[in-house]
Amino acid sequence: MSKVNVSVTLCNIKLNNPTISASGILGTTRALLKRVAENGAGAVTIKSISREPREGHKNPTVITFEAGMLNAVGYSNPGVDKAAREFTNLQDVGVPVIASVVGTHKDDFVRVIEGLSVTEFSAIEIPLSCPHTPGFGLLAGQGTPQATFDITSEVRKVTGLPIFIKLSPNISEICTVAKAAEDAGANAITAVNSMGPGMIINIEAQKPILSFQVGGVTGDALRPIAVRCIYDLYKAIKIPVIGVGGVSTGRHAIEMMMAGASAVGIGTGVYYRGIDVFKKVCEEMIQWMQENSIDDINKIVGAAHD
Amino acid sequence: MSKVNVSVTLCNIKLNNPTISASGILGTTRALLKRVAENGAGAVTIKSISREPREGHKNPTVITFEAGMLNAVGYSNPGVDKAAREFTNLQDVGVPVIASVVGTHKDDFVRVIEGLSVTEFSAIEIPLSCPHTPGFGLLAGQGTPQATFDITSEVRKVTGLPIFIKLSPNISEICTVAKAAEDAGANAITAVNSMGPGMIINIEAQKPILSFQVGGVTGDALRPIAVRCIYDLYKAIKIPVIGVGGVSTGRHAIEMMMAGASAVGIGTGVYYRGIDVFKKVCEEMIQWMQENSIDDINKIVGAAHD
Amino acid sequence: MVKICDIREESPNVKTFFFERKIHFNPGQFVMVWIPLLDEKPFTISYIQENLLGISVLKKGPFTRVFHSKKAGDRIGIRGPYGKGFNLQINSCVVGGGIGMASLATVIDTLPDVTIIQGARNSSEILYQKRFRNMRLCTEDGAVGFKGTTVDLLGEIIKKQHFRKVYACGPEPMLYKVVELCKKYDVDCEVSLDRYMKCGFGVCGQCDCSGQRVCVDGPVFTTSELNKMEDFGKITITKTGERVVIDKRII
Amino acid sequence: MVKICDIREESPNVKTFFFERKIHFNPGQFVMVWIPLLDEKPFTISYIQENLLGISVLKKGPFTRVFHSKKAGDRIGIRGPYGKGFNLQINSCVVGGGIGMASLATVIDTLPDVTIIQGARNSSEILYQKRFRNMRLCTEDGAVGFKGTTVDLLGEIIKKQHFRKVYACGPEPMLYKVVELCKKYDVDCEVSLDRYMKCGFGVCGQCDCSGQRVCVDGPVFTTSELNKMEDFGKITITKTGERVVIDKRII
Ligand SMILES: Cc1cc2nc3c(=O)[nH]c(=O)nc-3n(C[C@H](O)[C@H](O)[C@H](O)COP(=O)(O)OP(=O)(O)OC[C@H]3O[C@@H](n4cnc5c(N)ncnc54)[C@H](O)[C@@H]3O)c2cc1C
Ligand SMILES: Cc1cc2nc3c(=O)[nH]c(=O)nc-3n(C[C@H](O)[C@H](O)[C@H](O)COP(=O)(O)OP(=O)(O)OC[C@H]3O[C@@H](n4cnc5c(N)ncnc54)[C@H](O)[C@@H]3O)c2cc1C
Ligand SMILES: Cc1cc2nc3c(=O)[nH]c(=O)nc-3n(C[C@H](O)[C@H](O)[C@H](O)COP(=O)(O)O)c2cc1C
Ligand SMILES: Cc1cc2nc3c(=O)[nH]c(=O)nc-3n(C[C@H](O)[C@H](O)[C@H](O)COP(=O)(O)O)c2cc1C
Ligand code: FES
Ligand code: FES
Repeated sequence: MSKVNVSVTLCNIKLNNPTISASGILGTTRALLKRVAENGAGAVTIKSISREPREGHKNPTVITFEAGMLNAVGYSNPGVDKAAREFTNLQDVGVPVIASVVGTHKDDFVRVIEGLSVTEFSAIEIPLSCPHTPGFGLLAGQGTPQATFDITSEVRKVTGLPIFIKLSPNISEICTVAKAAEDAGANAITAVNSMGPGMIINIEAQKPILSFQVGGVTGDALRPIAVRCIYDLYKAIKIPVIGVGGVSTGRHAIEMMMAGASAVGIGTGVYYRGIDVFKKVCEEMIQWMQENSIDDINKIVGAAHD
Repeated sequence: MSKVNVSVTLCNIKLNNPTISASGILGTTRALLKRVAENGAGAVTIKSISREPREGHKNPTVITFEAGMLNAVGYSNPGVDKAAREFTNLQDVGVPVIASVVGTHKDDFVRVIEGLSVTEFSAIEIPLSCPHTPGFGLLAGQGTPQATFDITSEVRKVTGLPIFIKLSPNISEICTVAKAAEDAGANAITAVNSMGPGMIINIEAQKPILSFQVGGVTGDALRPIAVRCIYDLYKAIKIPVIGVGGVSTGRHAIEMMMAGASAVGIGTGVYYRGIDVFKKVCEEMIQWMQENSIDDINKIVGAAHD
Repeated sequence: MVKICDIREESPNVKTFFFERKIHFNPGQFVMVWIPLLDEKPFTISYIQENLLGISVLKKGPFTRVFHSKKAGDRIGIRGPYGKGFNLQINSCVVGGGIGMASLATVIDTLPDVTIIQGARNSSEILYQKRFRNMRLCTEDGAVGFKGTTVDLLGEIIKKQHFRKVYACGPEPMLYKVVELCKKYDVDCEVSLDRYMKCGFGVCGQCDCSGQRVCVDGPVFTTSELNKMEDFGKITITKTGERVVIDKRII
Repeated sequence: MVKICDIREESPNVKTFFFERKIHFNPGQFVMVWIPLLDEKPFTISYIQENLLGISVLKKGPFTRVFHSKKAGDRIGIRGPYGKGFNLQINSCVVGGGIGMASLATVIDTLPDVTIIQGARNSSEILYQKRFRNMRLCTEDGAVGFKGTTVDLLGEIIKKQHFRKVYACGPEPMLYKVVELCKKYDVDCEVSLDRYMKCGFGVCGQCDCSGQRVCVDGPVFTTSELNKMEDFGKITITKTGERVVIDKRII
């Protein structure tokens, strides 16, 4: 078998392969980040951190259905001060670590970034797109072009690290929002966050299952929507796109990259295929590349465009 | 086993059971409508009819993926004049037949309604929500509250039949749009049309599979989103909601009705379970009702609300 | 997608494209063939050989013209198999008109003792001449074989030989006459119909023939099913969904 | 959802709720129990009888308080089973502290010759007294059985009897000491850990213990796994994700 290259460079960050663990997936402790890295992720993302500690929504917070998962975790996290203590010595993890920072007000983002030992991180991701946490993301109006521009600009002032703005697949004007982020100095767009929200009712209980009633839809159900968003973004903006949404196989990852993603986040895939989904996806990508005589993964980025 | 009632009355139309074949599914000829009725549908909907004949998009127009289906048929139909000839003697079908009418301009809807032998139909459904046909639905801006109000008002003037306005799950302000339809005299809301659009790329061809590149997502992937829309609509409007999106089992149908649907459309379910999906869904509903001592399906409508 | 690994010219207007793919295919079923950026259309599998499958394509319109321009190494998309195939019985007869022979080829491969009737417009259009040795041919001009239609020839043979089944594929007016003839002689018939297809799996309703979906309820229908299908032999449905009368002269 | 069909009072603070459900359950695994509009929490199956499964619940906080108020006929939601169970071997010993006995009950049912050590604060809190005849009990005050902790009692027994395995469930400081003791006597140990859980199937990261997900990589861990888990016996993670020190006094 011929040797193929799957390493990518994203905003000057070198990744051994294009898979990244998505925020909120196994990103709670340094030990877990390391485990994910050992299981083949090219980079890892921490669970989103807010200024104050948050318990999040009550259980049930994460459930599965035929076509994927529904979650409303509600940004449970220990708050920036304790998170800063957890996320030190990140070189131990073995791969680049991306911080994920959320806030209700513009200042919150800045405070969290200043509070984290940011020199440990390779980039900062800002989700402006959660569909199920009051005070944050879509429920706080952060998904508009103006709010995106404002928050990104504010964050830009306080960090030299690459900024990834994470967007929602719900917004029809996703390209406009992405452009606002680009104009404000974002270095990449992460597309997409979970979709919806959706609701699943237990018919015996006659009640929505999630304690927050509704939650974001992820997994297979999301993939065609994510691919379309990435395809559109690739045409609309110049900064790279990190594709996320329903990737659990090498074929899925290649599909996203052909749509225009420079790297690929994986979340629900951990449920579908286990913690070594990253390794499996990479192996499948490599095999496909060998069978199809493609020697460098970078060559397929955007290949589905004319 | 105790006897249970599954008949419902929707805008004064009596249905033997709450399942309705969704528009675009097997609604091309009277003979097929009849076959669907024989397979247990409580009512049937014809494929959407426009003023002029339309070839629609080229194939591939309908494909499947892990979590459902993607389609961009593009409203292929023989135009109102020929459709009027096809859809006569509809009492032959054996169950109520719902007309589906689309248009680019306000007048088109009126022209089509006047062109059809409307006395044959039990209701008129107006989809303002197709995500993949230029000139129609979302791609023509028909999904806004104002456009919805205008089109509904215009249609209201020319017909005494119940009007069902069919909405998109993409729009975050779905309740506002539904209220606009209600204010303009709509008798029910059909929620929802296909979502997205989404895209699926064949990685060997390095091209989107659908000839229109993108298409609406339906089936399992759509259900949680549809259920949430119905749940929200049930609270927001007074007119009944016809739930559509990802129903293929009795449990799914009951879930939608508990969210607030008075009847349930089925489309992709025909792919999952065959043309007798209507019969299967009804049998499963009846069995569940018996096991759970519910004697009348009407009692569960909205039951998931406090 | 599959790679075309071999191409055979069956006649001036028919080429067979071979490719590798594991499909559990029953004679009479079909696949949807996708040529990216062009279109997707239904075709039957006409050869099943170890690892190789073949599709025989008649050059007819825009799609099959591009198909004919494909070279070995080019790729096409295949999904399926779809539909219901023939219900095979020994001591039967196949009747193929033109490219309809493609659907019957795997029937012939499966039934050792089958009687084969093939009709073609002229001698150069006869398919699979080397592949099937004992074919009863007929051409319009009589240059090769019987002078007349397949129906005429079947009429001759059916008088003398009792078949368990007659399997037919070809222009619909021909199929209609074959079915009528078989009814007269009390022989069961199964025919494969052609309707414009979109989804191929029974949801869109495009391929309706009197309430039957040709893509999943067919494409093969039996005499007793056809008896209930008023449109059979008379009406087909175009891409827009318009009902149009089938030209009875094309047989 | 399942209907509670029977309730048994095991002790003043522990009730077992029985329900019908087919689950292929291995001792040591757990299910998530949902009480609508309230919360969802992990519990083990403590009885497996023909069609009936049982969950033994210690009244502790808000959730288990409401759980205890449930009556026969009420319904609860069950999903699972989740996690990795015990690796069962004959000639072994189980060590249960308090409600930890619930996880071990099905181990005992499965292993005919197992030695059973149960520790309870006082005699009224002893579980399954009628169910398991030959238990070696210990209470803090010595009112019943051995006076001292389960670890003390295990220390006595392990000197005399060689076990293939020791299975333990209870407060983590106890588990830690059991593991240390077993290491000293070179006996393999498997213990079931308790961490706050959300998803239960390995995606959210809430239940981390030194890079191991208690919900899928555990809840049962072996000595060699525990050797690599620095947090074991020392640190747990709260609902917000904060690392907190485990109170060593609760044993
Ligand atoms: C079940 C089935 C099996 C078939 N097997 C074969 C085969 O093995 N070999 C072969 O050469 N042909 C086969 N055909 C016919 C083949 O699909 C058409 O010849 C082909 O689509 C013509 O396309 P075109 O663009 O070249 O011609 P066009 O000029 O576009 O069409 C010519 C005629 O082909 C038919 N046709 C076109 N598009 C479709 C469509 N999407 N679905 C159904 N019919 C269509 C119509 O009758 C049309 O009038 C089969 C058809 C069906 C329904
Ligand atoms: C794998 C496993 C199996 C268990 N089996 C049983 C059992 O069979 N019987 C039984 O009585 N208890 C069992 N528990 C413990 C049980 O989950 C808690 O006692 C219960 O959740 C307490 O809830 P509460 O609201 O009543 O008390 P709270 O006051 O809310 O909590 C008391 C303590 O329970 C634990 N706890 C609370 N919520 C959770 C959660 N979501 N996930 C994990 N731990 C939590 C924490 O340690 C907390 O400090 C098990 C726990 C785990 C992890
Ligand atoms: C349980 C769970 C928790 C999540 N938490 C976060 C989060 O804290 N921050 C965030 O930006 N995205 C969060 N997400 C969204 C994911 O990062 C990702 O965008 C989404 O799941 C789509 O990818 P997938 O289909 O591969 O899961 C969460 C998703 C899940 C399933
Ligand atoms: C192949 C196909 C064609 C459709 N055509 C139409 C249409 O013509 N008019 C319309 O209002 N909806 C159309 N729809 C949408 C369906 O009516 C329905 O709203 C959607 O499929 C969601 O339901 P499902 O998940 O049960 O399929 C179509 C859907 C499919 C899959
Ligand atoms: S082609 Fe769609 S139903 Fe037959
Ligand atoms: S509870 Fe979510 S990973 Fe264990």
